[in-house]
Amino acid sequence: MVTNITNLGRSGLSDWLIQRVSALVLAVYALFVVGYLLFHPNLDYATWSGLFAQTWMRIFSLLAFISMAAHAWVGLWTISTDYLKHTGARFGFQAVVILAIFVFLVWGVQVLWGA
Amino acid sequence: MNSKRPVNLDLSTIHFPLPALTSITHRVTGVILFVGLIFGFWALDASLSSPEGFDAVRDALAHNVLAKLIAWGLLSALGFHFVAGIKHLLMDAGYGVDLEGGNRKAQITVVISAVLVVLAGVWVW
Amino acid sequence: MSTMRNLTFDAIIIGGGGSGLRAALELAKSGKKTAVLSKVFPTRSHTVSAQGGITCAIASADPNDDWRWHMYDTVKGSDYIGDQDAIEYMCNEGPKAVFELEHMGLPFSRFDNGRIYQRPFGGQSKDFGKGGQAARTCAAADRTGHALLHTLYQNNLKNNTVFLDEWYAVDLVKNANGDVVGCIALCIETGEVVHVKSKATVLATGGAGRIYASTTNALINTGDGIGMALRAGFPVQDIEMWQFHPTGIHGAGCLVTEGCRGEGGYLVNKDGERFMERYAPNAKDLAGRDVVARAMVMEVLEGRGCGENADHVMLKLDHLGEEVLMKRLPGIVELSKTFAHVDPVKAPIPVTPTCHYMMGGIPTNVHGQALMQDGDGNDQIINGLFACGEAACVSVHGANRLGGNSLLDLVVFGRAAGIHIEKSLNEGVDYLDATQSDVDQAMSRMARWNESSGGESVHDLKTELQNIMQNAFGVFRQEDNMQEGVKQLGELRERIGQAHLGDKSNAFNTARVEALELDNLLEVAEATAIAALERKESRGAHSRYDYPDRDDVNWLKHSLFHPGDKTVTKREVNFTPKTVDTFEPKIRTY
Amino acid sequence: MSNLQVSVYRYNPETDSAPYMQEFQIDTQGRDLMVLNVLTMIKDQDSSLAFRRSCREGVCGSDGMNMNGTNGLACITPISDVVKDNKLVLRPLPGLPVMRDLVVDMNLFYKQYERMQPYLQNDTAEPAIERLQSPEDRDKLDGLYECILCACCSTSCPSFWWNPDKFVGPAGLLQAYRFLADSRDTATSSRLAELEDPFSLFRCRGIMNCVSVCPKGLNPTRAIGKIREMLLSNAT
Repeated sequence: MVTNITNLGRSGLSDWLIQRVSALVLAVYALFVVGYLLFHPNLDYATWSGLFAQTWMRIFSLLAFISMAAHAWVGLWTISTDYLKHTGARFGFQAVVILAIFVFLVWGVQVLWGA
Repeated sequence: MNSKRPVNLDLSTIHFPLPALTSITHRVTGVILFVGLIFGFWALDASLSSPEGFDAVRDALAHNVLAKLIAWGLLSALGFHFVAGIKHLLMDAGYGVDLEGGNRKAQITVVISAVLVVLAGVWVW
Repeated sequence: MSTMRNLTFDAIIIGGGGSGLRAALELAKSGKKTAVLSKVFPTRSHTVSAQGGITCAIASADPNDDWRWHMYDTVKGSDYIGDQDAIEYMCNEGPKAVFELEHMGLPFSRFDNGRIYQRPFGGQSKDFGKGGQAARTCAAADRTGHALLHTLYQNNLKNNTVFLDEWYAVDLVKNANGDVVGCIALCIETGEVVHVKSKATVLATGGAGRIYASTTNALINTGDGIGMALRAGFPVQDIEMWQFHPTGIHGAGCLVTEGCRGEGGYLVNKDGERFMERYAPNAKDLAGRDVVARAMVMEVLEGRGCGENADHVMLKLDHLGEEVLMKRLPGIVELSKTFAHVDPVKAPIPVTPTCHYMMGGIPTNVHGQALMQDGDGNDQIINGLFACGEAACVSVHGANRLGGNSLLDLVVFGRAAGIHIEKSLNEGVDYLDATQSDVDQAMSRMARWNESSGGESVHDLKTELQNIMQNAFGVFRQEDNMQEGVKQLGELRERIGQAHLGDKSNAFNTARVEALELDNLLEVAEATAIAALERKESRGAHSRYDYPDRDDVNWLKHSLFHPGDKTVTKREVNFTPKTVDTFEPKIRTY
Repeated sequence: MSNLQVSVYRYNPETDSAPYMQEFQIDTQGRDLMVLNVLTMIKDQDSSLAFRRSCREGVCGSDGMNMNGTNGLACITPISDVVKDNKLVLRPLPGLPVMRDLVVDMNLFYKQYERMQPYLQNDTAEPAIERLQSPEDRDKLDGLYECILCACCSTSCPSFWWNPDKFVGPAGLLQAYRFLADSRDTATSSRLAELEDPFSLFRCRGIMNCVSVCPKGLNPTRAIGKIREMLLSNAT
């Protein structure tokens, strides 16, 4: 057993599962958004903001943002432990990633419920 | 005696089969998408903030070459990451986990994502 | 070399193959300070190449099977110079040793009832030869040696055996009383030479098939233990007895298991005739290996060989069907495709008798204690020295080994040596320390190579040696050829004594190891040659045109080659098993 | 022309500060030799070349090396399989420290193997004869027990390159599954517990380099998937 304290789920198995579940959410969300844009070639502001005014879309989006956060963290954490052998560099990289994810999340919530 | 032993790990001398190349590309596109989130959130934020913001995003995507390139790049990365991700899920489910299946899945991944990259380009332009 | 480091163990086992690992396992379990010293990582030892199986009366294929029937076959197979007390011990203890291996995890193939799969092998019978062909060889597909060696290594890991991997034993160290008290060893990785001190030194160094140009043996099979023993002045027994396996892949020499014929394959000549029916009407292709090998050579000599040069025969397997081949002989299919460019599912494999196994070796008793003869011809135990496996001559194989008996030999006598060493260590055995001059003596050979400044290359001399052996000491032998061979080997000894080691670096210097191996090849080759010349009869694997018959009056004996004066004496064969009646010599037919 | 251009990775720790490539010309006389034969011919020219070899028939796993970019066993790789433009490039197995020339230090590789407790564990009393096992249960070990520890797979695996101390690697994991799959082994839960962390098993990214180089045609990726299934069904 290799111990590690910086991974998300505290076990490889839960990280693995989180990565898969979040991937599915992101896949569905991406398909939906891309599909929506394709089917509305002449999209205007009212339709677009109307979509995001609906509660289900907000919840769906939030779910996608949270999935993004988890998915990105597991992925980038793995990358950091693969390539960054210097402890300080790895820790720094991980800190930047966490900060970025935090910013994205707050930003996302603000976009959805702000204004 | 030289105590620091060398390691043979000059990647340019090592042959990587197609599945290995799709795997590293999956990783690279993941990083690109993460960085690209800045643009994604910016576009979403701006487009929902006001009709003017919406138009600004729309105009940028319609006329600004840089914005078009970024959009195309991100859509391409998304396309590849999506297809390769499905390949991963199929392998997790035990489909095609042998030499032949692995190669075929990698080939299919490359072909489908190439098509998606072209389609994304058509869409953006 | 005054600053030479000492390593001290209760027991040092030289060789990490089947017998060495089995002995080590016994000692590791006992908590004695023991180490396995091996010139290759243990799972690279030649045991890994054993294919067909381990012969043992575990009564799986036939619930009425009896170890005494196995004993009868083995005595007959040995052409009656196998020691009957040792054969009795092996066949009787065998089932215990095989079940132990299964309990350790060896992945044997299985019958439908869940018991270990057994296949027919050459020379096997029921009811003392009267009940027809037996199926007594326990198998893990055709990778039994691999499965066995890995299982033993794994269980040594489990029991925390100390391993000196990629260390090379150079020579034995004897004290003033002539007891063996350790060895000189070279760490291949660093080039460091150390004096390994131990109360028991076990030679489990395997065979020396590389004295021949064409052999099924691994490149590492250079008879290092035999060489060390001979240089230390100890005798070797029945060293003229070399088994030629009937089915080596023509050209490449890779082994094709007897299990192929056990599963129903057979040999054909250029006319497609199943010629073994003429030579061994009852057992046919499953006669003793010496019998089959000779028959093959006869076919070729009489012009019925296959191929452009009419120099080999064919092993037909295609009639067995793809399913059986892939299930029972998957490794053979692989090897044949790689080395013969033949898919045995579709076409027969070109095969030729190929040097395979050294029946002779360091004479030991059933406890693995090495023996020599005193002036009156009585056995004398060499204190501190043990041997097991192919390096030893217990002797259970006599003049011809039966297929599947080598793996049994390894585990039974590796285990026996371990048990005996543990017992004698418990009794507080201790020998006089070696002096500096004793150590220097053991270092002299290595020093000679290190100081060499010119001379012939190791590679050329080795090739020459192998060709001499191949030409003069093959399946058939005769006086004048052998005399010439002995003479050439004598000259070769002079030249090897002057040969040159070009690379004198320390780190992983394989050239130095190959040079040291060449000395051992020479020792084994010369002992073989002189003993073969001396044995004026045909028995088992030793087949002479000039003495075509077995001579029980003069040669129902072991030969003993003494390195000091290069003479051969005789040693009595044991005919007194403890629990069964003696098997009297009979005419040997299959 | 049957002159083969061979380029060999050379490094002697006593004399070289860094590795370099040395060129040799080998007359193959038009034969499709095995790479090991070529190496032996080079050693006849230059006895200082170091490489491991033993069985010369693909069962002992000594001579794993990188040939024109791909790992394999020199003794069962015909030059026709790897040579491109009449050139053969021989390098040591990637990712492990080089002792000398083509010889790598395999200790990390063996350590990961040992960590998998590669021996049968059974806490029930041993019967007087063998433990019974149905042919169907025995069949589950096919494709697992044949591993020869040549390290071709693990040293072709990027995940092992980056974390050889933490990621068990394909060879070790194949062995882990060999015992998990054995109906006679009773240590399933402790074996699985050893593998649950984010590195030991889960660092496998399904790249399948291991499968593409295994000289015995084994499939560590599939074994890893099976272990993951066992972990998953154990934990959910």
